[in-house]
Amino acid sequence: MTLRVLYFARLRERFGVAEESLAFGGTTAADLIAELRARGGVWAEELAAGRAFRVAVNQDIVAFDAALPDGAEVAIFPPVTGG
Amino acid sequence: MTLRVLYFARLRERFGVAEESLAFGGTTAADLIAELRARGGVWAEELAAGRAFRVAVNQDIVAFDAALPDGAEVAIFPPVTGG
Amino acid sequence: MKIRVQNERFDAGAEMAAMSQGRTDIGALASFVGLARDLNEGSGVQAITLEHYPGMTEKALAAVVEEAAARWALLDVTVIHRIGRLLPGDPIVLVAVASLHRGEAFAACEFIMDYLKTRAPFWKKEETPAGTRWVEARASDDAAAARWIKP
Amino acid sequence: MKIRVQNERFDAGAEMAAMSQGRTDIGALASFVGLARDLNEGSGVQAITLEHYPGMTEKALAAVVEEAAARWALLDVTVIHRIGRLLPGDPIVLVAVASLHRGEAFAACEFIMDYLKTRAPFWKKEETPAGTRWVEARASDDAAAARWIKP
Repeated sequence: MTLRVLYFARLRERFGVAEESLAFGGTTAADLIAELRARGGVWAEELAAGRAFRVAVNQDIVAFDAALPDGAEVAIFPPVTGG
Repeated sequence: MTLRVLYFARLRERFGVAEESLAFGGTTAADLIAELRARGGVWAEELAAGRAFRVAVNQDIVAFDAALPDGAEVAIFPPVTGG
Repeated sequence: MKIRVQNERFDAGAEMAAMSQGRTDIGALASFVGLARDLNEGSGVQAITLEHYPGMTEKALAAVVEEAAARWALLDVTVIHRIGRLLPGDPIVLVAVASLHRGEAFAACEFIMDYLKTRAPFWKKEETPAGTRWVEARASDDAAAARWIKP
Repeated sequence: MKIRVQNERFDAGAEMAAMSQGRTDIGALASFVGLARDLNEGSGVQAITLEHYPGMTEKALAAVVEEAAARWALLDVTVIHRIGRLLPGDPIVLVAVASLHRGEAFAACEFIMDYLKTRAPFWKKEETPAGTRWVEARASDDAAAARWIKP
Protein backbone atom coordinates (compact mmCIF):
# COMPACT_ATOMS: atom_id res chain seq x y z
CA MET A 1 0.00 0.00 0.00
CA THR A 2 0.98 3.60 -0.34
CA LEU A 3 1.22 5.97 2.61
CA ARG A 4 1.72 9.69 2.87
CA VAL A 5 4.06 10.20 5.82
CA LEU A 6 4.50 13.59 7.52
CA TYR A 7 7.10 14.67 10.08
CA PHE A 8 6.86 17.66 12.40
CA ALA A 9 8.97 19.82 14.65
CA ARG A 10 12.24 18.26 15.86
CA LEU A 11 11.68 15.11 13.78
CA ARG A 12 11.10 17.11 10.60
CA GLU A 13 14.30 19.04 11.24
CA ARG A 14 16.45 16.03 12.12
CA PHE A 15 15.16 13.85 9.25
CA GLY A 16 15.46 16.79 6.86
CA VAL A 17 12.12 15.88 5.33
CA ALA A 18 8.61 17.20 6.02
CA GLU A 19 6.66 14.73 3.91
CA GLU A 20 7.20 11.65 1.78
CA SER A 21 5.19 9.10 -0.15
CA LEU A 22 6.03 5.58 0.93
CA ALA A 23 5.33 2.12 -0.49
CA PHE A 24 4.59 0.12 2.66
CA GLY A 25 4.46 -3.65 2.96
CA GLY A 26 3.59 -3.88 6.66
CA THR A 27 0.34 -3.65 8.61
CA THR A 28 0.62 -1.51 11.74
CA ALA A 29 2.08 1.80 12.87
CA ALA A 30 4.72 -0.23 14.71
CA ASP A 31 5.69 -1.93 11.42
CA LEU A 32 6.11 1.48 9.80
CA ILE A 33 8.26 2.73 12.67
CA ALA A 34 10.43 -0.40 12.41
CA GLU A 35 10.85 0.17 8.68
CA LEU A 36 11.85 3.81 9.17
CA ARG A 37 14.21 2.91 12.02
CA ALA A 38 15.93 0.46 9.67
CA ARG A 39 17.09 3.44 7.62
CA GLY A 40 19.71 3.93 10.33
CA GLY A 41 21.36 7.22 11.34
CA VAL A 42 19.01 9.88 12.69
CA TRP A 43 16.05 7.62 11.89
CA ALA A 44 17.31 4.84 14.15
CA GLU A 45 18.23 7.39 16.78
CA GLU A 46 15.02 9.42 16.93
CA LEU A 47 12.69 6.45 16.60
CA ALA A 48 14.59 4.20 19.01
CA ALA A 49 12.59 2.32 21.59
CA GLY A 50 12.19 4.55 24.64
CA ARG A 51 12.22 7.82 22.67
CA ALA A 52 9.03 9.80 23.04
CA PHE A 53 7.15 10.31 19.77
CA ARG A 54 3.54 10.08 18.63
CA VAL A 55 1.86 8.62 15.56
CA ALA A 56 -1.32 10.04 14.06
CA VAL A 57 -3.30 8.25 11.34
CA ASN A 58 -5.59 10.46 9.28
CA GLN A 59 -5.13 13.15 11.93
CA ASP A 60 -6.01 11.11 14.99
CA ILE A 61 -3.35 9.98 17.42
CA VAL A 62 -3.26 6.18 17.49
CA ALA A 63 -1.60 3.41 19.48
CA PHE A 64 1.42 1.77 17.82
CA ASP A 65 -0.53 -1.43 17.15
CA ALA A 66 -3.11 0.43 15.04
CA ALA A 67 -3.51 -0.93 11.49
CA LEU A 68 -2.69 1.53 8.71
CA PRO A 69 -5.32 1.82 5.96
CA ASP A 70 -4.14 2.09 2.34
CA GLY A 71 -3.59 5.71 1.35
CA ALA A 72 -3.46 6.84 4.98
CA GLU A 73 -1.92 10.11 6.04
CA VAL A 74 0.47 9.08 8.77
CA ALA A 75 2.20 11.72 10.89
CA ILE A 76 5.09 11.14 13.26
CA PHE A 77 5.95 13.87 15.73
CA PRO A 78 7.31 14.64 19.21
CA PRO A 79 4.95 15.07 22.17
CA VAL A 80 3.10 18.34 21.65
CA THR A 81 4.12 21.56 23.40
CA GLY A 82 1.55 24.20 22.47
CA GLY A 83 -0.61 26.34 24.70
CA MET B 1 -20.03 51.24 76.69
CA THR B 2 -21.22 52.83 73.51
CA LEU B 3 -21.48 50.93 70.21
CA ARG B 4 -22.18 52.03 66.68
CA VAL B 5 -24.43 49.33 65.22
CA LEU B 6 -25.01 48.95 61.47
CA TYR B 7 -27.58 46.83 59.64
CA PHE B 8 -27.43 45.78 56.01
CA ALA B 9 -29.58 44.37 53.23
CA ARG B 10 -32.70 42.48 54.36
CA LEU B 11 -32.05 43.29 58.05
CA ARG B 12 -31.70 47.02 57.33
CA GLU B 13 -34.99 46.93 55.44
CA ARG B 14 -36.90 44.89 58.00
CA PHE B 15 -35.59 46.83 61.00
CA GLY B 16 -36.17 50.12 59.19
CA VAL B 17 -32.83 51.41 60.45
CA ALA B 18 -29.39 51.46 58.84
CA GLU B 19 -27.39 52.62 61.83
CA GLU B 20 -27.82 53.43 65.50
CA SER B 21 -25.73 54.43 68.49
CA LEU B 22 -26.32 52.09 71.41
CA ALA B 23 -25.46 52.17 75.11
CA PHE B 24 -24.50 48.55 75.78
CA GLY B 25 -24.13 46.93 79.18
CA GLY B 26 -23.14 43.47 77.99
CA THR B 27 -19.83 41.91 76.92
CA THR B 28 -20.10 39.76 73.79
CA ALA B 29 -21.72 39.83 70.36
CA ALA B 30 -24.18 37.23 71.69
CA ASP B 31 -25.15 39.62 74.52
CA LEU B 32 -25.83 42.35 71.96
CA ILE B 33 -27.94 40.01 69.85
CA ALA B 34 -29.95 38.98 72.94
CA GLU B 35 -30.53 42.64 73.79
CA LEU B 36 -31.73 43.44 70.25
CA ARG B 37 -33.91 40.34 70.17
CA ALA B 38 -35.60 41.52 73.38
CA ARG B 39 -36.99 44.46 71.37
CA GLY B 40 -39.53 41.94 70.04
CA GLY B 41 -41.32 42.15 66.66
CA VAL B 42 -39.07 41.97 63.60
CA TRP B 43 -36.01 42.06 65.90
CA ALA B 44 -37.05 38.88 67.68
CA GLU B 45 -38.01 37.32 64.38
CA GLU B 46 -34.91 38.10 62.31
CA LEU B 47 -32.42 37.46 65.13
CA ALA B 48 -34.11 34.28 66.39
CA ALA B 49 -31.89 31.30 67.11
CA GLY B 50 -31.52 29.32 63.90
CA ARG B 51 -31.81 32.35 61.60
CA ALA B 52 -28.71 32.91 59.47
CA PHE B 53 -26.99 36.23 60.11
CA ARG B 54 -23.44 37.42 60.61
CA VAL B 55 -21.80 39.82 63.03
CA ALA B 56 -18.74 41.92 62.12
CA VAL B 57 -16.78 43.92 64.69
CA ASN B 58 -14.71 46.76 63.34
CA GLN B 59 -15.23 45.28 59.87
CA ASP B 60 -14.11 41.73 60.60
CA ILE B 61 -16.60 38.89 60.86
CA VAL B 62 -16.46 37.42 64.38
CA ALA B 63 -17.89 34.49 66.29
CA PHE B 64 -20.85 35.26 68.54
CA ASP B 65 -18.75 34.81 71.68
CA ALA B 66 -16.37 37.62 70.63
CA ALA B 67 -16.04 40.43 73.19
CA LEU B 68 -17.09 43.88 71.95
CA PRO B 69 -14.58 46.67 72.59
CA ASP B 70 -15.91 50.07 73.70
CA GLY B 71 -16.70 52.29 70.75
CA ALA B 72 -16.78 49.33 68.36
CA GLU B 73 -18.46 49.46 64.97
CA VAL B 74 -20.68 46.38 65.04
CA ALA B 75 -22.48 45.28 61.87
CA ILE B 76 -25.24 42.69 61.68
CA PHE B 77 -26.17 41.36 58.26
CA PRO B 78 -27.44 38.34 56.31
CA PRO B 79 -24.99 35.86 54.71
CA VAL B 80 -23.36 37.64 51.79
CA THR B 81 -24.51 37.13 48.19
CA GLY B 82 -22.16 39.12 45.98
CA GLY B 83 -20.03 37.94 43.08
CA MET C 1 -2.65 44.39 42.88
CA LYS C 2 -5.78 46.38 42.12
CA ILE C 3 -9.01 46.17 44.10
CA ARG C 4 -11.97 48.36 43.22
CA VAL C 5 -15.59 48.64 44.29
CA GLN C 6 -17.45 50.85 41.87
CA ASN C 7 -20.78 51.75 40.28
CA GLU C 8 -19.28 52.12 36.82
CA ARG C 9 -19.13 49.38 34.24
CA PHE C 10 -15.66 47.88 33.82
CA ASP C 11 -13.90 46.69 30.68
CA ALA C 12 -12.56 43.22 31.51
CA GLY C 13 -10.41 43.12 28.37
CA ALA C 14 -8.80 46.48 29.12
CA GLU C 15 -8.11 45.43 32.72
CA MET C 16 -6.47 42.19 31.59
CA ALA C 17 -4.47 44.00 28.90
CA ALA C 18 -3.25 46.50 31.52
CA MET C 19 -1.96 43.65 33.70
CA SER C 20 0.29 42.21 30.99
CA GLN C 21 1.14 45.54 29.31
CA GLY C 22 4.90 46.12 29.16
CA ARG C 23 5.71 42.85 30.95
CA THR C 24 7.36 39.76 29.53
CA ASP C 25 7.41 37.58 32.63
CA ILE C 26 3.73 36.56 32.75
CA GLY C 27 2.99 33.13 31.35
CA ALA C 28 -0.62 32.73 32.45
CA LEU C 29 -3.56 35.07 32.91
CA ALA C 30 -6.73 33.47 34.25
CA SER C 31 -9.85 35.54 34.63
CA PHE C 32 -13.44 35.30 35.68
CA VAL C 33 -16.32 37.63 34.91
CA GLY C 34 -19.62 37.19 36.71
CA LEU C 35 -22.62 38.65 34.88
CA ALA C 36 -26.18 39.51 35.85
CA ARG C 37 -28.59 36.90 34.42
CA ASP C 38 -32.18 37.34 33.32
CA LEU C 39 -33.23 34.23 35.22
CA ASN C 40 -32.56 33.02 38.76
CA GLU C 41 -34.21 30.39 40.94
CA GLY C 42 -36.80 29.82 38.23
CA SER C 43 -38.08 33.35 37.80
CA GLY C 44 -37.30 36.23 35.48
CA VAL C 45 -35.00 38.95 36.78
CA GLN C 46 -35.41 42.45 35.35
CA ALA C 47 -32.61 44.04 37.35
CA ILE C 48 -30.46 43.51 40.42
CA THR C 49 -29.23 46.00 42.98
CA LEU C 50 -25.99 45.35 44.83
CA GLU C 51 -25.65 46.76 48.33
CA HIS C 52 -22.35 46.61 50.19
CA TYR C 53 -20.68 47.58 53.46
CA PRO C 54 -18.35 50.45 52.56
CA GLY C 55 -14.98 50.06 54.22
CA MET C 56 -15.38 46.43 55.14
CA THR C 57 -15.84 45.45 51.50
CA GLU C 58 -12.41 46.70 50.47
CA LYS C 59 -10.86 45.21 53.61
CA ALA C 60 -12.45 41.80 53.02
CA LEU C 61 -11.42 41.75 49.33
CA ALA C 62 -7.84 42.72 50.24
CA ALA C 63 -7.72 39.91 52.82
CA VAL C 64 -8.91 37.37 50.24
CA VAL C 65 -6.32 38.52 47.70
CA GLU C 66 -3.58 38.45 50.36
CA GLU C 67 -4.52 34.91 51.28
CA ALA C 68 -4.35 33.89 47.60
CA ALA C 69 -0.94 35.57 47.28
CA ALA C 70 0.29 33.64 50.32
CA ARG C 71 -0.82 30.33 48.77
CA TRP C 72 0.35 30.78 45.19
CA ALA C 73 3.15 32.68 43.44
CA LEU C 74 1.14 35.46 41.80
CA LEU C 75 2.50 38.24 39.61
CA ASP C 76 -0.59 40.45 39.67
CA VAL C 77 -4.25 40.37 40.70
CA THR C 78 -7.17 42.60 39.73
CA VAL C 79 -10.52 42.43 41.50
CA ILE C 80 -13.36 44.76 40.53
CA HIS C 81 -16.84 44.43 42.00
CA ARG C 82 -19.73 46.64 41.05
CA ILE C 83 -22.45 48.03 43.30
CA GLY C 84 -25.77 49.71 42.52
CA ARG C 85 -28.44 48.73 40.02
CA LEU C 86 -27.45 46.42 37.16
CA LEU C 87 -29.37 44.96 34.23
CA PRO C 88 -29.22 41.42 32.83
CA GLY C 89 -26.06 41.06 30.75
CA ASP C 90 -24.15 43.61 32.84
CA PRO C 91 -20.82 42.45 34.31
CA ILE C 92 -20.85 42.33 38.12
CA VAL C 93 -17.40 41.13 39.10
CA LEU C 94 -13.98 40.62 37.54
CA VAL C 95 -11.19 38.57 39.06
CA ALA C 96 -8.01 38.33 36.98
CA VAL C 97 -4.81 36.62 38.12
CA ALA C 98 -1.41 36.71 36.43
CA SER C 99 1.19 34.07 37.20
CA LEU C 100 4.06 32.15 35.66
CA HIS C 101 2.08 28.97 35.08
CA ARG C 102 -1.54 28.16 34.42
CA GLY C 103 -2.13 25.88 37.40
CA GLU C 104 -1.50 28.67 39.92
CA ALA C 105 -3.43 31.26 37.91
CA PHE C 106 -6.52 29.04 37.64
CA ALA C 107 -6.41 27.96 41.30
CA ALA C 108 -5.92 31.48 42.66
CA CYS C 109 -8.65 32.92 40.41
CA GLU C 110 -11.19 30.31 41.51
CA PHE C 111 -10.10 30.61 45.15
CA ILE C 112 -10.59 34.39 45.12
CA MET C 113 -14.06 34.00 43.59
CA ASP C 114 -15.08 31.32 46.09
CA TYR C 115 -13.89 33.38 49.07
CA LEU C 116 -15.33 36.62 47.70
CA LYS C 117 -18.69 34.85 47.40
CA THR C 118 -18.72 33.91 51.09
CA ARG C 119 -16.65 36.66 52.77
CA ALA C 120 -17.09 39.98 50.96
CA PRO C 121 -20.08 41.97 52.28
CA PHE C 122 -22.19 42.36 49.15
CA TRP C 123 -25.90 41.60 48.96
CA LYS C 124 -28.02 41.20 45.84
CA LYS C 125 -31.63 42.23 45.55
CA GLU C 126 -33.55 41.11 42.48
CA GLU C 127 -36.44 42.77 40.69
CA THR C 128 -38.76 40.06 39.40
CA PRO C 129 -42.29 40.15 37.94
CA ALA C 130 -43.50 39.10 41.41
CA GLY C 131 -41.70 41.96 43.16
CA THR C 132 -38.28 42.48 44.68
CA ARG C 133 -36.48 39.84 46.72
CA TRP C 134 -33.15 39.51 48.47
CA VAL C 135 -31.06 36.70 47.04
CA GLU C 136 -30.50 33.93 49.58
CA ALA C 137 -27.00 32.64 50.24
CA ARG C 138 -26.35 29.25 48.66
CA ALA C 139 -25.03 26.18 50.44
CA SER C 140 -23.11 25.40 47.25
CA ASP C 141 -21.08 28.60 47.72
CA ASP C 142 -20.14 27.56 51.26
CA ALA C 143 -19.15 24.16 49.91
CA ALA C 144 -17.04 25.75 47.16
CA ALA C 145 -15.18 27.88 49.71
CA ALA C 146 -14.74 24.94 52.07
CA ARG C 147 -12.78 23.05 49.40
CA TRP C 148 -9.85 25.41 50.00
CA ILE C 149 -9.55 24.82 53.74
CA LYS C 150 -6.21 23.20 54.38
CA PRO C 151 -6.16 20.07 56.51
CA MET D 1 -18.33 27.83 19.46
CA LYS D 2 -15.36 29.47 17.79
CA ILE D 3 -12.05 27.74 17.14
CA ARG D 4 -9.25 29.54 15.32
CA VAL D 5 -5.62 28.85 14.50
CA GLN D 6 -3.98 32.02 13.28
CA ASN D 7 -0.78 34.02 12.90
CA GLU D 8 -2.42 37.29 13.90
CA ARG D 9 -2.52 38.66 17.39
CA PHE D 10 -5.93 38.29 19.08
CA ASP D 11 -7.74 40.66 21.41
CA ALA D 12 -8.84 38.56 24.38
CA GLY D 13 -11.11 41.29 25.71
CA ALA D 14 -12.88 41.75 22.39
CA GLU D 15 -13.37 37.98 22.05
CA MET D 16 -14.85 37.75 25.54
CA ALA D 17 -17.07 40.77 24.94
CA ALA D 18 -18.33 39.20 21.71
CA MET D 19 -19.36 36.05 23.60
CA SER D 20 -21.62 37.90 26.03
CA GLN D 21 -22.75 40.63 23.60
CA GLY D 22 -26.53 40.75 23.27
CA ARG D 23 -27.07 37.86 25.68
CA THR D 24 -28.59 37.95 29.14
CA ASP D 25 -28.40 34.26 30.00
CA ILE D 26 -24.66 33.99 30.76
CA GLY D 27 -23.77 34.09 34.45
CA ALA D 28 -20.11 33.12 34.26
CA LEU D 29 -17.29 33.74 31.81
CA ALA D 30 -13.98 32.08 32.66
CA SER D 31 -10.97 32.68 30.49
CA PHE D 32 -7.33 31.83 30.17
CA VAL D 33 -4.63 33.57 28.17
CA GLY D 34 -1.22 31.92 27.78
CA LEU D 35 1.60 34.32 26.99
CA ALA D 36 5.15 33.96 25.68
CA ARG D 37 7.63 34.47 28.54
CA ASP D 38 11.14 35.87 28.40
CA LEU D 39 12.46 33.03 30.56
CA ASN D 40 12.00 29.26 30.40
CA GLU D 41 13.88 26.39 31.99
CA GLY D 42 16.39 28.87 33.41
CA SER D 43 17.45 30.62 30.23
CA GLY D 44 16.41 33.77 28.46
CA VAL D 45 14.02 33.42 25.53
CA GLN D 46 14.17 36.05 22.78
CA ALA D 47 11.36 34.62 20.68
CA ILE D 48 9.37 31.46 20.13
CA THR D 49 8.09 29.91 16.93
CA LEU D 50 4.99 27.77 16.97
CA GLU D 51 4.71 25.02 14.39
CA HIS D 52 1.50 23.04 13.96
CA TYR D 53 -0.07 20.26 11.90
CA PRO D 54 -2.61 22.01 9.66
CA GLY D 55 -5.89 20.12 9.55
CA MET D 56 -5.23 17.95 12.56
CA THR D 57 -4.89 21.00 14.80
CA GLU D 58 -8.42 22.22 14.15
CA LYS D 59 -9.75 18.66 14.43
CA ALA D 60 -7.99 18.06 17.76
CA LEU D 61 -9.17 21.40 19.20
CA ALA D 62 -12.75 20.71 18.11
CA ALA D 63 -12.60 17.28 19.77
CA VAL D 64 -11.38 18.80 23.04
CA VAL D 65 -14.13 21.43 23.00
CA GLU D 66 -16.75 18.78 22.19
CA GLU D 67 -15.57 16.69 25.11
CA ALA D 68 -15.84 19.70 27.42
CA ALA D 69 -19.36 20.44 26.12
CA ALA D 70 -20.34 16.83 26.83
CA ARG D 71 -19.11 17.10 30.43
CA TRP D 72 -20.44 20.54 31.39
CA ALA D 73 -23.41 22.68 30.39
CA LEU D 74 -21.65 25.35 28.33
CA LEU D 75 -23.26 28.33 26.61
CA ASP D 76 -20.29 29.25 24.41
CA VAL D 77 -16.60 28.49 23.95
CA THR D 78 -13.85 30.37 22.14
CA VAL D 79 -10.43 28.86 21.49
CA ILE D 80 -7.77 30.80 19.60
CA HIS D 81 -4.21 29.52 19.21
CA ARG D 82 -1.50 31.39 17.39
CA ILE D 83 1.22 29.96 15.18
CA GLY D 84 4.42 31.48 13.78
CA ARG D 85 7.04 33.61 15.51
CA LEU D 86 6.06 35.37 18.75
CA LEU D 87 7.94 37.66 21.10
CA PRO D 88 7.93 37.63 24.92
CA GLY D 89 4.72 39.24 26.15
CA ASP D 90 2.76 38.13 23.07
CA PRO D 91 -0.43 36.16 23.73
CA ILE D 92 -0.26 32.57 22.45
CA VAL D 93 -3.58 31.03 23.33
CA LEU D 94 -7.03 32.08 24.51
CA VAL D 95 -9.63 29.75 25.97
CA ALA D 96 -12.88 31.41 27.08
CA VAL D 97 -15.92 29.53 28.38
CA ALA D 98 -19.39 30.94 29.06
CA SER D 99 -21.79 29.09 31.32
CA LEU D 100 -24.62 29.64 33.79
CA HIS D 101 -22.48 29.13 36.89
CA ARG D 102 -18.84 29.66 37.74
CA GLY D 103 -18.00 26.10 38.72
CA GLU D 104 -18.68 24.74 35.24
CA ALA D 105 -17.00 27.67 33.50
CA PHE D 106 -13.80 27.29 35.54
CA ALA D 107 -13.70 23.50 35.18
CA ALA D 108 -14.34 23.51 31.43
CA CYS D 109 -11.78 26.27 30.81
CA GLU D 110 -9.06 24.45 32.73
CA PHE D 111 -10.01 21.12 31.14
CA ILE D 112 -9.74 22.56 27.64
CA MET D 113 -6.32 24.05 28.42
CA ASP D 114 -5.05 20.80 29.95
CA TYR D 115 -6.23 18.73 26.99
CA LEU D 116 -5.04 21.27 24.43
CA LYS D 117 -1.58 21.09 26.05
CA THR D 118 -1.35 17.33 25.55
CA ARG D 119 -3.50 16.67 22.46
CA ALA D 120 -3.33 19.57 20.02
CA PRO D 121 -0.41 19.27 17.59
CA PHE D 122 1.55 22.44 18.29
CA TRP D 123 5.28 22.55 18.92
CA LYS D 124 7.30 25.43 20.36
CA LYS D 125 10.83 26.30 19.38
CA GLU D 126 12.67 28.84 21.49
CA GLU D 127 15.40 31.29 20.49
CA THR D 128 17.80 31.63 23.39
CA PRO D 129 21.26 33.22 23.71
CA ALA D 130 22.68 29.67 23.36
CA GLY D 131 20.79 29.00 20.12
CA THR D 132 17.40 27.57 19.22
CA ARG D 133 15.86 24.61 21.00
CA TRP D 134 12.61 22.68 20.79
CA VAL D 135 10.63 22.85 24.00
CA GLU D 136 10.34 19.44 25.65
CA ALA D 137 6.95 18.15 26.74
CA ARG D 138 6.42 18.34 30.50
CA ALA D 139 5.37 15.48 32.74
CA SER D 140 3.34 18.05 34.72
CA ASP D 141 1.16 18.65 31.64
CA ASP D 142 0.44 14.93 31.34
CA ALA D 143 -0.41 14.88 35.04
CA ALA D 144 -2.72 17.88 34.66
CA ALA D 145 -4.59 16.19 31.80
CA ALA D 146 -4.78 12.89 33.68
CA ARG D 147 -6.74 14.57 36.51
CA TRP D 148 -9.74 14.71 34.20
CA ILE D 149 -9.86 11.00 33.38
CA LYS D 150 -13.07 9.61 34.79
CA PRO D 151 -12.87 6.48 36.91
